[in-house]
Amino acid sequence: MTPIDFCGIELAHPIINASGTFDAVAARRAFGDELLARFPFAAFVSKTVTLAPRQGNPAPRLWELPAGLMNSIGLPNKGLEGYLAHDLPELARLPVPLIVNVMGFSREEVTRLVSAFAQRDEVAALELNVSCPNVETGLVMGADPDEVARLLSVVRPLTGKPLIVKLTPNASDVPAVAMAAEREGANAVALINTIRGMALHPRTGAPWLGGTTGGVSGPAVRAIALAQVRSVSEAVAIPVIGMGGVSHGRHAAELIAAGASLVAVGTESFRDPAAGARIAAELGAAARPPRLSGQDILSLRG
Amino acid sequence: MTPIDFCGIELAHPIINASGTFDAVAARRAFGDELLARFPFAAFVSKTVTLAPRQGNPAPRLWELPAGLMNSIGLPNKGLEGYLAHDLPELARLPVPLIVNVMGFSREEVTRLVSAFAQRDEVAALELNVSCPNVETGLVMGADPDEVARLLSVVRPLTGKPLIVKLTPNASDVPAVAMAAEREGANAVALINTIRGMALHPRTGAPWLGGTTGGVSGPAVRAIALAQVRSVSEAVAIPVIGMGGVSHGRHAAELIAAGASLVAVGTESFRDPAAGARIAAELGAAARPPRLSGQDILSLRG
Amino acid sequence: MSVAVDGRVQAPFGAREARVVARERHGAYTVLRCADPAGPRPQAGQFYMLRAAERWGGGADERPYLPRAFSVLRAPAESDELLFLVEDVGPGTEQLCALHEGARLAIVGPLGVGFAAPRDGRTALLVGGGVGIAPLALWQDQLGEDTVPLLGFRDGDHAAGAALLAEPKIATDDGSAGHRGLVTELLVRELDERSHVEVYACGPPPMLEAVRALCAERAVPAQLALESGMACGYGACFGCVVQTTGGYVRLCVDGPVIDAALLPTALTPGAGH
Amino acid sequence: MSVAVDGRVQAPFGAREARVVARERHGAYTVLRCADPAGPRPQAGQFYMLRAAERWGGGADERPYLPRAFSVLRAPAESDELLFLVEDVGPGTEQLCALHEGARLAIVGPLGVGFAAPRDGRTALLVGGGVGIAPLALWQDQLGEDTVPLLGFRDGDHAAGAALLAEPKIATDDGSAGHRGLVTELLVRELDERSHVEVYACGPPPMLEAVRALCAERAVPAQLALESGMACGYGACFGCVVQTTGGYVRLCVDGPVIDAALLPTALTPGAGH
Ligand SMILES: Cc1cc2nc3c(=O)[nH]c(=O)nc-3n(C[C@H](O)[C@H](O)[C@H](O)COP(=O)(O)OP(=O)(O)OC[C@H]3O[C@@H](n4cnc5c(N)ncnc54)[C@H](O)[C@@H]3O)c2cc1C
Ligand SMILES: Cc1cc2nc3c(=O)[nH]c(=O)nc-3n(C[C@H](O)[C@H](O)[C@H](O)COP(=O)(O)OP(=O)(O)OC[C@H]3O[C@@H](n4cnc5c(N)ncnc54)[C@H](O)[C@@H]3O)c2cc1C
Ligand SMILES: Cc1cc2nc3c(=O)[nH]c(=O)nc-3n(C[C@H](O)[C@H](O)[C@H](O)COP(=O)(O)O)c2cc1C
Ligand SMILES: Cc1cc2nc3c(=O)[nH]c(=O)nc-3n(C[C@H](O)[C@H](O)[C@H](O)COP(=O)(O)O)c2cc1C
Ligand code: FES
Ligand code: FES
Repeated sequence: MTPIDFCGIELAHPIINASGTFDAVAARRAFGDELLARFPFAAFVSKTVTLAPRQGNPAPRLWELPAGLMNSIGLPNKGLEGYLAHDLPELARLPVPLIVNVMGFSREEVTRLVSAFAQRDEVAALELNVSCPNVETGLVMGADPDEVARLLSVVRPLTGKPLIVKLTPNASDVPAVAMAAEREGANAVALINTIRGMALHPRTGAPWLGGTTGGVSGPAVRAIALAQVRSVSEAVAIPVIGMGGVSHGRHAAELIAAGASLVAVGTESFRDPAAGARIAAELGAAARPPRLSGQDILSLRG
Repeated sequence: MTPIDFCGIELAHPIINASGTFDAVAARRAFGDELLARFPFAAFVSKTVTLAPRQGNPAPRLWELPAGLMNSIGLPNKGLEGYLAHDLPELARLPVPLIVNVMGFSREEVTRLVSAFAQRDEVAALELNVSCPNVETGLVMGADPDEVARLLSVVRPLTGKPLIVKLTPNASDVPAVAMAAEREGANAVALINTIRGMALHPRTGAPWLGGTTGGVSGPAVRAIALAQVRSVSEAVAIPVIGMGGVSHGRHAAELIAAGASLVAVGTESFRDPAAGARIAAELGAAARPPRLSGQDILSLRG
Repeated sequence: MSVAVDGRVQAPFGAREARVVARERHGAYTVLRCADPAGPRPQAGQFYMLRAAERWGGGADERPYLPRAFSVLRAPAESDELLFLVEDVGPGTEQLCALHEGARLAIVGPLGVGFAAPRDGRTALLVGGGVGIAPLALWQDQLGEDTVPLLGFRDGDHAAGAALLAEPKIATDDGSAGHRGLVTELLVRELDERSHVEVYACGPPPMLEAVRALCAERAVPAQLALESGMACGYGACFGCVVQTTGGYVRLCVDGPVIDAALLPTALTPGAGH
Repeated sequence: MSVAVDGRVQAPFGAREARVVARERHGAYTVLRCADPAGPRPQAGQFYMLRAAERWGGGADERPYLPRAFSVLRAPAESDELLFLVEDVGPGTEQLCALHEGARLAIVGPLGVGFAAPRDGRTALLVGGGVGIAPLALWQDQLGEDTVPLLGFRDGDHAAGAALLAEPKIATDDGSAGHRGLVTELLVRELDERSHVEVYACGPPPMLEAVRALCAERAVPAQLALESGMACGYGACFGCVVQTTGGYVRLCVDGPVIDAALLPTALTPGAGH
């Protein structure tokens, strides 16, 4: 595939990982140098980093769904200091550009997180997670255009690096949130994050997940993701990173046809660590569905 | 199972059909009197009736998903006059109470629809569809608490019959919409309706569905439905009709454990017309998960 | 066997179990021979919704999920057997074609309205394309008297299906069997020779549209067995609509056999073939 | 065979194909003998993520979807074979137990950290409960010298699995084989008799917790092979965490074998057994 330009970053192909679904450091321990030699993604997006370290939610954190997965991981991470000290140096050695995904529980926290990475040459771009359904504020902030606009107006001036806003699907009007982000200077938007769900213990009837509710991902959400990517792509001019249930190059081609510039692979990597490379190859091979014609797009409006 | 009381209506068991997923008149033609002898639901909910007749969306109207279905039927129906003249007399002969689901494109339309059924003895209750994702206003109205409150304040005085508000899942804050409905006198809420989705033609890449986007249903949405039923049940005191991906009595038991009083079966009836009866039997047999304890519920709050 | 006013054989209510008693390959096609002790004998042109009773799913794109519609190929009067002709075109038919003897199916049917007898003693011309020959085989069995089957196939491998009907005239795109060309060319010949005929056709939309246009042009009565994507098969979902002169009708309850005179076109969108 | 610093055998990157060359029943258990030409020889206690390469899914509640974790039961040094011991407890294991010879699997592994050699020449006591005997069989093969297997089972049908280890002492809940009672009762006896031992245990959480408490009380070193629900098996999802004195660790990369001294409890929530 010919290299592509994403916000000034050159990528070998349009397939990247979805934040929180691939830990390159742990994978290196499991698979050794072969991971680097055959790195499956054109860019690496790290798991959400928060200001303070987080243990994450109590176990159990996983529940399998029909053609999908529900998780309540709860954003465990070493916190900003731990990330800078331990993870960043290792991730900087990856053969692909690094995108750091951050989340703050207040605009002040996000400000400190963005500032900390603003001058880091190891970091190609920042992704703002305003959408994690496992954390109260994520849900609220990402569902409200004004909240997102206020956040960006504060952090946009702090860095020249591309800012990607990761949107939540648990909102009445996702395109409105995307437009607010674009208006306030976001360079791209990414969607969909997981959809809020729940499971009960088969025997006790109490909530199964330690976090009570969880986020649904995988093929079960693919059609929902495609609809949201489509409507957001029509609402904004900035690039869109599409994700949600991609398990084959065909699905990536569909998201691209719906307006996505890049496609992220998440849950499918759990079935095959090298899924990203396979999907990129399938995408290259696929006769891609043409981008939707003007007429099709008009038929969507009003 | 011992009969249950739903808003003053006595039902043989808690399983009813989801609106638009069972046509008792057509089923009678296909299965004859055996349908009436073995009627699978404790109450019959008719497909959404609109003021004017509707052809519905162009074909294709269906797309199969992983463990699910996406439809863009577009509410075809004979319109109020046609329903009163042709369908109501036939449905009145069913062996179970009749719930009529109506949808208007303006408060005036809803007013006329509700008034038309207000005095009809054949009708046990009315369900207001403010949530059909295939029709613009449905989406908008059901996603906004104030819209729903205004609607109810207008139609509540028109009838003494139980009013059920069918909520849309495509909203940032579904419990807020449910609370608005309760405040303005709704007797019950029903959820979830289908989730907005989309599919592309495998060869052309153009939207597959004649309606461009569609609504996702079936097991793929089960966990999402359970979470919404749970959060709505905690927000309101009125009965909740839970639905979404129920294909076994176990799933009905889970919705009841999450706070539902009745459970509606939709897409599963397409796999087996008698699914409702099987699910009711399984539910009766099932050792139901106990209702969640106060502690579990507290653990959800804040 | 109960026949409802509109001439359809009604189905027992609910999905019931049927067992695969034999699986036969006919070139590109698979014939599933099933035992359906609890069901009535269907009318030619009616169909059943089928799915494997166990592990229906897990194929390409994590499908199938819904049951699939199949015309009855054959329903021997003196037995409880139903034969279905299946072409592997996707995850559902792939799984059905892979079923072994003894496998359990969940079936609903017979569904829909079948073929009506030829008007005023006309000769029945049975025009089939590909897997569309299925309902014509049963119709030939039920009509008994002289019928003229005209069957079109892609190639020789598919033409193997022609053996399922008696005394067929065959056309193949590649000429590997019978006339090289379209089955509609065989139909033109017949219509040139015979006048007092009624056409019964089933096959891919383009073929059916050609048949419709031809019969309209020559004022020959025709009954077309159409296809459209179906979820339920008994009128519950409103998903299978086709456009008629009287507006949309649900193919599963008002069809699948429709009088050609009522169809502006036989090109049904999304039928999948 | 490449061994990484922390003593784990690393896995080839990506899911690869392995074929089922034989399926054997041992009472309630199924042993899948697979050919894995592309993989290294694993260490006892390591595990693999397995799924059927075709039609993984379509079972109860439309599952399975994710791969499933399985310890290696046996990995003959001179061959490319991997043996897995599978107990049917749900849709995934049900499908795996039904696989026929020649079926293709998609596998990732070996994963995680296996057992470490006994400290200063201690005798290895292998304490297994139910399907938890699997990693102990390979450990017995690899240790070679004297080991003492103590195996507990529900009943005689499950006790058939005991034959997979050499010279085991057996306990069954219903007394249908060996000692009537818990395997931990056999462990108490051994600990009363021997002092210079190290315990290697795998089994249901309550058994592991009893073993942990017992060894803590007697200051006997113990390595426990734990279970928890896993989605990925290589550290990607953070779903498989268990609580240690040092906080949560991902069992798939920091385990599944964990030194008992690091565990406040071996009762892992949602392990499923
Ligand atoms: C009344 C009737 C009678 C029939 N009789 C027969 C018969 O006798 N023999 C026979 O072999 N077939 C028959 N068919 C056709 C048969 O039902 C289809 O071939 C079958 O449903 C295909 O299912 P599949 O899973 O194998 O392939 P699918 O991929 O599900 O369907 C094949 C076509 O459907 C479309 N499609 C692709 N993906 C999807 C999706 N996700 N959701 C919806 N549509 C999709 C595409 O156009 C594709 O070409 C009949 C159909 C009808 C309506
Ligand atoms: C490191 C490791 C090694 C293992 N080694 C072996 C081995 O050698 N042999 C062996 O037989 N097993 C082994 N297991 C256990 C095996 O992985 C499980 O039995 C298997 O995953 C069960 O899958 P299933 O689909 O059959 O049943 P499931 O129903 O998926 O799982 C069974 C349990 O999971 C829970 N559960 C039920 N529904 C769900 C759901 N929807 N989502 C999530 N959890 C659910 C319940 O507690 C249920 O009892 C091992 C597990 C681990 C972690
Ligand atoms: C186990 C798991 C952990 C996740 N963690 C994060 C996270 O830390 N930050 C984030 O922005 N998204 C997170 N996500 C969401 C994914 O990035 C992605 O948006 C979602 O899974 C949809 O893609 P998929 O269907 O391909 O998995 C997580 C998803 C899963 C399944
Ligand atoms: C084909 C189809 C048609 C539907 N039509 C209607 C409708 O007319 N009115 C309505 O309120 N809901 C309609 N629904 C939504 C269902 O009532 C139900 O809310 C949804 O399908 C979720 O339940 P399920 O997963 O059991 O199908 C329809 C759903 C399907 C699949
Ligand atoms: S297939 Fe459902 S109405 Fe025809
Ligand atoms: S199973 Fe995914 S991190 Fe352990």
